[in-house]
Amino acid sequence: MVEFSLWDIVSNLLLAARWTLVLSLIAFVGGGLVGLALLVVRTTPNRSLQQAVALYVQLFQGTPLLMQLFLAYFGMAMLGVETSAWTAAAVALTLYSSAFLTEIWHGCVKSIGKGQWEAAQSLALNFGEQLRYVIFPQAARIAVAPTVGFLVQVVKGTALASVIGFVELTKAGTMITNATFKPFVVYSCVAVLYFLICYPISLYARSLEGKFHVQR
Amino acid sequence: ETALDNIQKAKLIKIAIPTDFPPYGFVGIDLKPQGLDIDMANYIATKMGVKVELMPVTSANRIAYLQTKKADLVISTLGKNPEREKVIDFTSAYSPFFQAIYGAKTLSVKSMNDLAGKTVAVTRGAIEDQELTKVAPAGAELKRFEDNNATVSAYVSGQTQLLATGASVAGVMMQKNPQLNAEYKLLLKDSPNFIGVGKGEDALRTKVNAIIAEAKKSGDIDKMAQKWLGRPAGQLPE
Amino acid sequence: MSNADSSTAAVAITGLRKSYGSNEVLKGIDLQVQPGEVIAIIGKSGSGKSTLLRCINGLETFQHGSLTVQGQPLVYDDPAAMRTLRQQVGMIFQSFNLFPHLTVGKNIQLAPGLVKRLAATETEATARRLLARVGLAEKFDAFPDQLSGGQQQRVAIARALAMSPGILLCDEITSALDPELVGEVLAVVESLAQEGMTLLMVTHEMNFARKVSDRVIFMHQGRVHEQGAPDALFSNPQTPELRQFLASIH
Amino acid sequence: MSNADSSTAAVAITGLRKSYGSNEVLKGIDLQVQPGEVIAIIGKSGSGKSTLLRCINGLETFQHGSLTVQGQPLVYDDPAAMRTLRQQVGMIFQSFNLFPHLTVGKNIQLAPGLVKRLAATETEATARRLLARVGLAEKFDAFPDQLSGGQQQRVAIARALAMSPGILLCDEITSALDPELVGEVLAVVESLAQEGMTLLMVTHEMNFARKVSDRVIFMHQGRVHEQGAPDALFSNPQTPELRQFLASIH
Amino acid sequence: MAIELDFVAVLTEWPLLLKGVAWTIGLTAVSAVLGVLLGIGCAWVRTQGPRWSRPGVAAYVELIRNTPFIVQLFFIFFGLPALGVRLSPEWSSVIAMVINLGAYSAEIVRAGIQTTPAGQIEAAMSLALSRMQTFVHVVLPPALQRVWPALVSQIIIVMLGSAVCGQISTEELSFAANLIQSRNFRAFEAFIVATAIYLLLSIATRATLNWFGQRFLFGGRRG
Ligand SMILES: Nc1ncnc2c1ncn2[C@@H]1O[C@H](COP(=O)(O)OP(=O)(O)OP(=O)(O)O)[C@@H](O)[C@H]1O
Ligand SMILES: Nc1ncnc2c1ncn2[C@@H]1O[C@H](COP(=O)(O)OP(=O)(O)OP(=O)(O)O)[C@@H](O)[C@H]1O
Ligand SMILES: [Mg+2]
Ligand SMILES: [Mg+2]
Repeated sequence: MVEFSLWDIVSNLLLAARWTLVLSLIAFVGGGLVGLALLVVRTTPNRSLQQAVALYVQLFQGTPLLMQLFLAYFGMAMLGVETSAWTAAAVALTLYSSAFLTEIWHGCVKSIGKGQWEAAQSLALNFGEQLRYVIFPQAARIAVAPTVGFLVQVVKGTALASVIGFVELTKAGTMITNATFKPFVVYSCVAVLYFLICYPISLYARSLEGKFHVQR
Repeated sequence: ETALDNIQKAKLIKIAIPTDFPPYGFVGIDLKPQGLDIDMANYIATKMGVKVELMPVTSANRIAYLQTKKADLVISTLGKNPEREKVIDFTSAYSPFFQAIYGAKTLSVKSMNDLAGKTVAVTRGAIEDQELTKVAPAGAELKRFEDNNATVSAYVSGQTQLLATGASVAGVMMQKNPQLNAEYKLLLKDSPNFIGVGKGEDALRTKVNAIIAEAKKSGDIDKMAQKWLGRPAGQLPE
Repeated sequence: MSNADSSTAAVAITGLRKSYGSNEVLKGIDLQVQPGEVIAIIGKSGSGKSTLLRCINGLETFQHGSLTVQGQPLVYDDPAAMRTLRQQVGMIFQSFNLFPHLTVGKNIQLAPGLVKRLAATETEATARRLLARVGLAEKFDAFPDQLSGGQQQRVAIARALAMSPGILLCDEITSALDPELVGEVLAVVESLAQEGMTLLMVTHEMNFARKVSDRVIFMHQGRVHEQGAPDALFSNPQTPELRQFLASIH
Repeated sequence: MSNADSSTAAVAITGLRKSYGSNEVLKGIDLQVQPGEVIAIIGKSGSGKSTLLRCINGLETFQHGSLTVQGQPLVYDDPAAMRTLRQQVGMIFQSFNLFPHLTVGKNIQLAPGLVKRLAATETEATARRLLARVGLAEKFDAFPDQLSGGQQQRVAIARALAMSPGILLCDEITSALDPELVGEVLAVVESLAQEGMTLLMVTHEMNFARKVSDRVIFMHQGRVHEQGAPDALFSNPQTPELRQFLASIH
Repeated sequence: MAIELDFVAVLTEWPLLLKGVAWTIGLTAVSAVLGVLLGIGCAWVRTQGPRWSRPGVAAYVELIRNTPFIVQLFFIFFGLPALGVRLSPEWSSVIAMVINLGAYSAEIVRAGIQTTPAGQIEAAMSLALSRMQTFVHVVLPPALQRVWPALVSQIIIVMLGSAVCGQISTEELSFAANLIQSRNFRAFEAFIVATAIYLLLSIATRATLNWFGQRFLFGGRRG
């Protein structure tokens, strides 16, 4: 059997942390794009489309990410769609983050006064232009802080990708625990690494929040 | 199209292997899987003349990999039983394996009945879980964990009094944790390992069976057992 | 439905009825506005003044009657037609509604650039000219929140004018302003009236209405209750409702 | 520091100085208030009127001087002593500050129940009596946001009275009210004055001050600049500052 | 590839599922109550508690909010025994959930407290209420009312997060689903059923908590 030094543990975890970062990036970019599309749909005056998006949000916020990952990985294969772990993780994490991001951004859009919409309308801008030039730029300013804050949730969410075979930070931790029989040390290291990734993001989000409040 | 056709066309075979089950499958300092099952996977791929893609799985999800064709073969300390044969097919056995119950020397466990009132860590969905569920007395408390990592960790960290797992895993565990003073208590089941193939993939099964038969004859199977288990494979069922 | 002189009228409204749910807010409005006419709309709170203005540029949909603007009937379902309509009808709001993330200049340039697809140099020239006209030439690069309320409202007027609308709707554009700032905004509106802009304005400034408008419309409970030349209407109201309304104001 | 008649005075203030950072807001206040006296405090915005009141019931700490209330000096560091003090000094605020999550009745009952540990039946009886007294008997179960401003302010008065304070401080309690609601609140205060409550009130209602108060204090730049009986003070101001202040009001 | 879904095979195991649902609800209920109380306590410390204790609470909140729940759970269950603290899977799950929810609700409640108008506190003080009475009777109820929707969402997130507690053998809903699928290999059916139950649970939880807050926390009426 092999012996792990503390450095072996840490360096392996660091290597695995790369995947945590890559997964987070995928989730965030995918979730952002889909979330934006859903946001547009949700802002249109069409009732049934709005409700469809609300249902989507309800569905993916109302079920565990763990289950979503599992169903994306094995369930899609059941339906005959060949999925790699990467595809499944990307799909599940995208669905999950897009639901949350749409919700966050929708709140920001709603906080823009009705007067702004009406002013844009009465200047003959069409719906797309109203969103693009008047509403979204203003909503974006409020949205930056909570969006960055949500990034922390995404990073932590990737821990669950271990159930579909991803050797990211958490899974690496479990595997090393099994080889070393030192759970306390290993999970402490895992926790510290997550903290090192997430805390700066949290701080940044908070400082953005502060800046925004000063501006107003 | 059969799985075998696909393998030969792609020149690639996808094999599910364990990473939580020393010495059959575990990780080294480079986090690369190694062990008897990994060697077996590589051996089969070589004999078939194709490349191999190893997919780490857990006891709980390895069948799903086969069912959804994410893996062509499962070489993951897979024991055979009638329930499993309903959903997947098995080749002949390739390595010996027996599951047992382990616990501290100070704990008196002479028969299955002594399990009453004790906590046992076991991996959810593994052969030992099914076996234990059948034979354990009513008062025994089975704690079922997601994968073998968690099961062993639970026992080592003292969360349970007893551990039900493969003999080899337990051997490594006891060697690494002399302070636990653990010993072999009861045999659960002697269940050699088989290779799982998808239901109805007879071409592939025949092909793998041929490779195993060949390896038994040539002594390669015994060599692998010697390398990882410290003894020859012995008589294995077809 | 169309009507004899509605093709020459700037705005022609016939039998317009509008409800919010079961609450009928406009109960049959008939109104013809000639090009260059300046109309002041007065009336109690809740009488439907804002709703009427908002119907004219299509911010609200109505259920019955017809409304044509410069000869074109309103078609809500046709975004292109609505867009054409709104290019002809500018609107200024009580709460200014400037875009806070854009500079004053960009506020004014936005719509001409997007809707009329004019070049940036051209829209900038227009913006500077209009800002000068409302007395804010030096505020081109300021942001709205750096301006006083009166200045913001003047920017809003410039922004509406940048689309060169034939008709301008003003909804109580001075009531959110501190009293000392009202004058500067009214001065701009007065100059527009003198230049022949078709104006419909809801206002509580009776003196201003008297001085500037060609016709005063008194609305009461969703109807045009009384109308006429300002001097006649203010000095000799015909209905008890208008008398009471004027009394409550003075 | 204590002073000859501070033991009999309701409030005795000597040499009180208070700064926010480097900004000295109260620059040495001397003031004796006799039991039953009704004092009106007037002065320009920023002259320190609110700060003085807030010092008296310990909402602000001051740096120099002494302040005794019914013979007891203020000790900020002793929460128990502060609570005893505040039971004797009620305060009513410009913005009412009713507790929005409690009914009117519960607003009034809260402090007697918690602080004086009176039984619920007793506090309820008191609450109903006081509500009746401010003319709101039927509002016992209403929530604050269901009341008009004048009604809310009367509830605030009832809430303060429920602690049976010896002294009542009122800080511009009518200035957040619509003009037509001011009267009902002032009527309640007047009745309190007539019943012999010791009152210190900051007010901009000069007529009311003249009618109700025994003494008027004019504050200017953190000092008691002039004081005296209301008639004398208003009709014959001694200092140019007070003259100017009174002129700016009328 | 056509695999026939057989939900009957899963639903016949309903006693297991029922037990799982019961555990999930139980874990959530206990940790919601204790977690929110812990959060209120921490929010109190951070806004008006003794200064020396604030950094400790801040560290706790940040540590929990910036590490995954599953790692916290593993740490408590597998890691703490190395320090001689041995907790059953169920206790470990409850404690992990309470600690997790506590940190989040501390931030949420604090936000609510900080938007309390100064006048409310001054009014309470001038009525001779003590600091603690002011906090409990004047500051907290409206603050909770303001942040209740956020708090409810967080409780639901924690409930859904409890799905990973099955990995340390707590027999909650996802454990039940896993156990069923490891017996009959009907993985998809089991997970689809579990997912549907989770969805129903979150909808029901939100409705219940909204009603509860309205009825018992905010003076029995809409804000
Ligand atoms: N979006 C809406 N939904 C429902 N009812 C509305 C809406 N907007 C206005 N109303 C109602 O329509 C009626 C007329 O409102 P409108 O704003 O046109 O009055 P107004 O004459 O402009 O009053 P004010 O002088 O207060 O601005 C009012 O009774 C109002 O309550
Ligand atoms: N919390 C505070 N921090 C710093 N400065 C303050 C604070 N509160 C009041 N001040 C300053 O203290 C001075 C006196 O304020 P105070 O509120 O007592 O005046 P006032 O006479 O009550 O005025 P008003 O009639 O406007 O209520 C002002 O210059 C004010 O800016
Ligand atoms: Mg209006
Ligand atoms: Mg004041």
